[in-house]
Amino acid sequence: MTDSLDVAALTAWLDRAAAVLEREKARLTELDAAIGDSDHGVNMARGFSAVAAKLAGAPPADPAALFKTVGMTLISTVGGAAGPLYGTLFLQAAGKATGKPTLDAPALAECLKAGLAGIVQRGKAEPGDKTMVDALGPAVAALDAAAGAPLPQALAAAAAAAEAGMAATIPLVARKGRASYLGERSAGHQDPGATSSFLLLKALADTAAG
Amino acid sequence: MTDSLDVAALTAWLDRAAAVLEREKARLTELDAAIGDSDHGVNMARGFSAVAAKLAGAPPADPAALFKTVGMTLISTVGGAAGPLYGTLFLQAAGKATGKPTLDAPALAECLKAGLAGIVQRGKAEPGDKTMVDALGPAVAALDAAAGAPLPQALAAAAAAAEAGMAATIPLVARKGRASYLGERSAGHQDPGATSSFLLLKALADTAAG
Amino acid sequence: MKKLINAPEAVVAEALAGMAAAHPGLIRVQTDPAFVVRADAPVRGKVGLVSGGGSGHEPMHGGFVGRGMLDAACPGAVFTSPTPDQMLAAAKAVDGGAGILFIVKNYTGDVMNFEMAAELAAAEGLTVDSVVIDDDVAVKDSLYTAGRRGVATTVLAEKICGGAAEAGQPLAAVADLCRRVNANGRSMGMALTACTVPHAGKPSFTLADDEMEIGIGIHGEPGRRRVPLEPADRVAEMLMEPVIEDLPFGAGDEVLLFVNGMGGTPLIELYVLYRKAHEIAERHGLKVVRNLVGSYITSLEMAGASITLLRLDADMIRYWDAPVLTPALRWGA
Amino acid sequence: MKKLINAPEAVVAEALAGMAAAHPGLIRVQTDPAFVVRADAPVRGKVGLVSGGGSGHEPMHGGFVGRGMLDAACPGAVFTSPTPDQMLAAAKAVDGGAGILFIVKNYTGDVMNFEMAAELAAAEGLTVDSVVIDDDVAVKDSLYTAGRRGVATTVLAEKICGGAAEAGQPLAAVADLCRRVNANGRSMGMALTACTVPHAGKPSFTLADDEMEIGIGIHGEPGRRRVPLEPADRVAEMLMEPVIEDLPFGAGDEVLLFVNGMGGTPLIELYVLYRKAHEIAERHGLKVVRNLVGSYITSLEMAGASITLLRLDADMIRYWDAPVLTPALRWGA
Ligand SMILES: Nc1ncnc2c1ncn2[C@@H]1O[C@H](COP(=O)(O)OP(=O)(O)O)[C@@H](O)[C@H]1O
Ligand SMILES: Nc1ncnc2c1ncn2[C@@H]1O[C@H](COP(=O)(O)OP(=O)(O)O)[C@@H](O)[C@H]1O
Ligand SMILES: [Mg+2]
Ligand SMILES: [Mg+2]
Ligand SMILES: [Mg+2]
Ligand SMILES: [Mg+2]
Repeated sequence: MTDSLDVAALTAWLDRAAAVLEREKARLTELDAAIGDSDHGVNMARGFSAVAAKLAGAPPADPAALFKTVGMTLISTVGGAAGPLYGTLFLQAAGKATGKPTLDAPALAECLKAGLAGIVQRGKAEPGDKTMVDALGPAVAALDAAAGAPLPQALAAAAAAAEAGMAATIPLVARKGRASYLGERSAGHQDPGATSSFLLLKALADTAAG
Repeated sequence: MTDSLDVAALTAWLDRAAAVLEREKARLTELDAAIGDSDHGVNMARGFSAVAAKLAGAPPADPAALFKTVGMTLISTVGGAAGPLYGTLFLQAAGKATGKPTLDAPALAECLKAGLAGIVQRGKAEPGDKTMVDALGPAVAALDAAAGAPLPQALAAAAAAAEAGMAATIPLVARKGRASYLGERSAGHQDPGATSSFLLLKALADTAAG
Repeated sequence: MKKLINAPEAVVAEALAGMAAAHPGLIRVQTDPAFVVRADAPVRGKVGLVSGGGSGHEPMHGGFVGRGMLDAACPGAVFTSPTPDQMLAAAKAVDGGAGILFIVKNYTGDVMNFEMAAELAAAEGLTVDSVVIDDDVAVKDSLYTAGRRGVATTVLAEKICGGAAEAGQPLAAVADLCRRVNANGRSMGMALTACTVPHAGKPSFTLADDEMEIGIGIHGEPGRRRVPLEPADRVAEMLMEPVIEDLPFGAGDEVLLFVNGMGGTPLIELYVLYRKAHEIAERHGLKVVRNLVGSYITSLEMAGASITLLRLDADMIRYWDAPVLTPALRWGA
Repeated sequence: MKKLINAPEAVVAEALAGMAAAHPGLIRVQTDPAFVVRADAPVRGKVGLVSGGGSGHEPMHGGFVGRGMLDAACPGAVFTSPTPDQMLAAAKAVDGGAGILFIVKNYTGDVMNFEMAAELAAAEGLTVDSVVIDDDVAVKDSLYTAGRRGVATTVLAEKICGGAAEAGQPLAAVADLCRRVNANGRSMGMALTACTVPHAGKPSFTLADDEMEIGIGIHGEPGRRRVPLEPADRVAEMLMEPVIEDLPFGAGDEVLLFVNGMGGTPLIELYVLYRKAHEIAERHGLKVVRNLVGSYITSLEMAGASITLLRLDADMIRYWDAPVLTPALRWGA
């Protein structure tokens, strides 16, 4: 149990995320089949396995370099909506991580907040549009609120908020992304991107929990 | 019960045949689906309904004219293998009927024999090749043998022989027509053309029986 | 049965009407008897090329009518040979005084109907020659059977002979070229699914999810054998092997490689198949100097493909490359 | 899942390899990052046309690369937008000094990836303009949503803008023409069956034997509503009505009517549909002066069709008619 994450810990997070997304590939794809185009699981698994390989091949010097590598790798391997959005999240996070050898809860909160802002700027989604923003927004708020608590606890709170946000997408009618084409028929289904956002935050919390 | 068939009786036969083929369309098509291309029922029904319409529209003067009309109509409306073959049967029959106002059993036997010869010349099928020849051949032989008997009895014998010949096609391996492409896999199925030949002869026998 | 049609009995006529509406500059569609004829027929002094067969193989043959290919095509009912009166009417409509060539796929029905048409045409004073295409190696050839089926080499024969006829070649030369194409073309097909003849209303056969049918023809008929589903590369081997083993291919030969879709197979799969087929051809020392990838001779909505190899000579290459302007094949014009 | 493929993860690369093997004279296929580029790129002084999108829509876009149409196409994974590095590399490869036009179908992923690529390209000193195609009337347009999808009008835009670029039109004019095509093109699609994304392994949705889906896009997504199966003529009405009702068609307009197959629908059905669509267009006083019938923008092996109407102006007609030499569209060359 640590109070801040260094490059090794962040790498462990992303390795874990890659494993989780590989395991959850079929479920994410099924969620995307219902209201999208059946590729979210495959896209995310492909992107994060590329991230894990990239980090293993050339370990970055600090969190900022790591986030930049992650962002660039996601952008060039995921494609679809998720690629630029998650890529932007990590690139924006890299900006906030610059100069920091490790990231504590407030620093991670700042990174995540900047990442979310980047996603919103790119994708123009508002809360309640049934997107990953509905998982990430509550997670950022929770992490902010818990930034004074020990890191594992703060990240657990963020993951729990993401999970609640993810579940809350079920009744929503989508207004952004592919699901919006379905109009009212999109209600009753959980958003795949909100789900992958939760999985990423859960992997982060689990990593911090050791 | 008559001893010979005039134009009216022959027209009644073909009307009956059209009705029978319409009724048996699906079954003939199913037989053809198994070892051919699923069109024999439709082709025969289309052709004989055209024949019935043609005969109704312009009643022929004598059996030869009737057979010629039937043959020409079948050739131009049936298509596939059955069109030229049945068409040839009736055209050849027309030749033998020339000058005869009515056809008794020996005359019908001669017509049918000539028709069969025409089919064999066109299609080059031998007995046992799993074609209509396997129903028509025995029918011709039976009619020949029974030509001394009263007409209904002679035609019933021909129909019975056709039925037996039709059933006997089941175990055969096809050597002519589409079914031959299946090789050994054609065995175990009744030939659709032999079946339609039986139906035509049965309709003839039923017509003569009154 | 799920099809974009109105009624089984109307499909062929309505599709022809659609073709007529879509391609008024290239073709005309005649009814009673039905045939598709190039808009400028008859072309004086040119051999008239006539083909035809059952419908359900679109774009073949109607889609190949036009400058540089067929002069006329006779459509039958679905999977049913057209009738002699259609062929006779088509022959008369395209007779430019240099004779008529019937290109006939080897099926009992097609052969007999075209034979009758040729007899009728001869009786009316037309000069007609016929070439029967029988390129399907899935069917064992024999004197005692109906022989090999005519399948995808037909498309190549129609294009190549169309080029020759357009170039003013006489009937004997066009017919000879057609026989050469047939003698040098070999095909083999397979299906992932059966198709449904509209009138029949249900599939001609059924395949389990893990099965495929090898050696199918183009009439929804079952093939030579049913085998477990295999990856595309293995399918390419299963189709190429019997084609190459059969006469007359040899190392160093220049060939046209034709990967054809059966109607329900998307282009992405045909290119996956083409990749391996091309590799196999080269492995055998064949030089793939021309190719065709697409759904040109189909079996309604059947999912599946066929592979054709045609050994080329200089004439075939010249007339393959010649301009063609039809609804389905078009280049150089 | 029955497909002629080897493995879900290999489909796109193998299909591209097949295309490269089949069309060496027309295109080259680059890998890492992947894009299809015309064989003679870059063409000096010509606007470079780049498009791209998820795979599974073949022949779009790779099949439209070549003289008179696209300079390059970037293929993503199946139904997944390609990535900015592909687009940037493609833009550089086709930069002839006259600027680059990105033709982008309106999907969140495509738009964002092309946006990023445009930013990267601008940073490297390239002149890039982008046009987003959003012609699908099945989706209600709104400021608050992702907006209409880009579907079959894309094919027409690529052909017409390709003609204009080939004719030496400057970037501003080609981009303006592209926006005009988009503003005047409207589409609507339907499905008889769903398709199966290779990785997913099962159909995206299921339809009963007596159901069809109206208002589908091209990504195997469910449509706006599920309705009982109807005859083709009624389907034509259901697709044409919303297209014609939407701006900007009016009696007397000259239009291009495009009946497109979704990948698993055979040509005979497309012509049955075309027949009625043409009739409906004429009933509304539209003059169908150009048309296209075939499977050009597909959704894997989905059975179904879309109908597109494009109101034409003189430029559009000129550049539609201009020669094109690509794997999938070819005329006049
Ligand atoms: N405009 C947007 N803003 C934020 N997130 C979005 C937006 N559009 C889509 N998403 C997210 O992306 C997810 C879909 O990702 P993915 O399936 O990989 O891409 P695509 O929709 O291009 O196939 C959605 O579930 C949603 O959470
Ligand atoms: N060469 C032949 N000689 C005699 N009968 C034949 C021959 N070829 C086929 N047939 C008959 O034709 C029948 C098939 O007719 P049909 O289905 O209408 O034509 P097609 O085979 O062209 O689809 C077969 O069942 C068989 O009885
Ligand atoms: Mg998706
Ligand atoms: Mg049949
Ligand atoms: Mg038939
Ligand atoms: Mg996608």
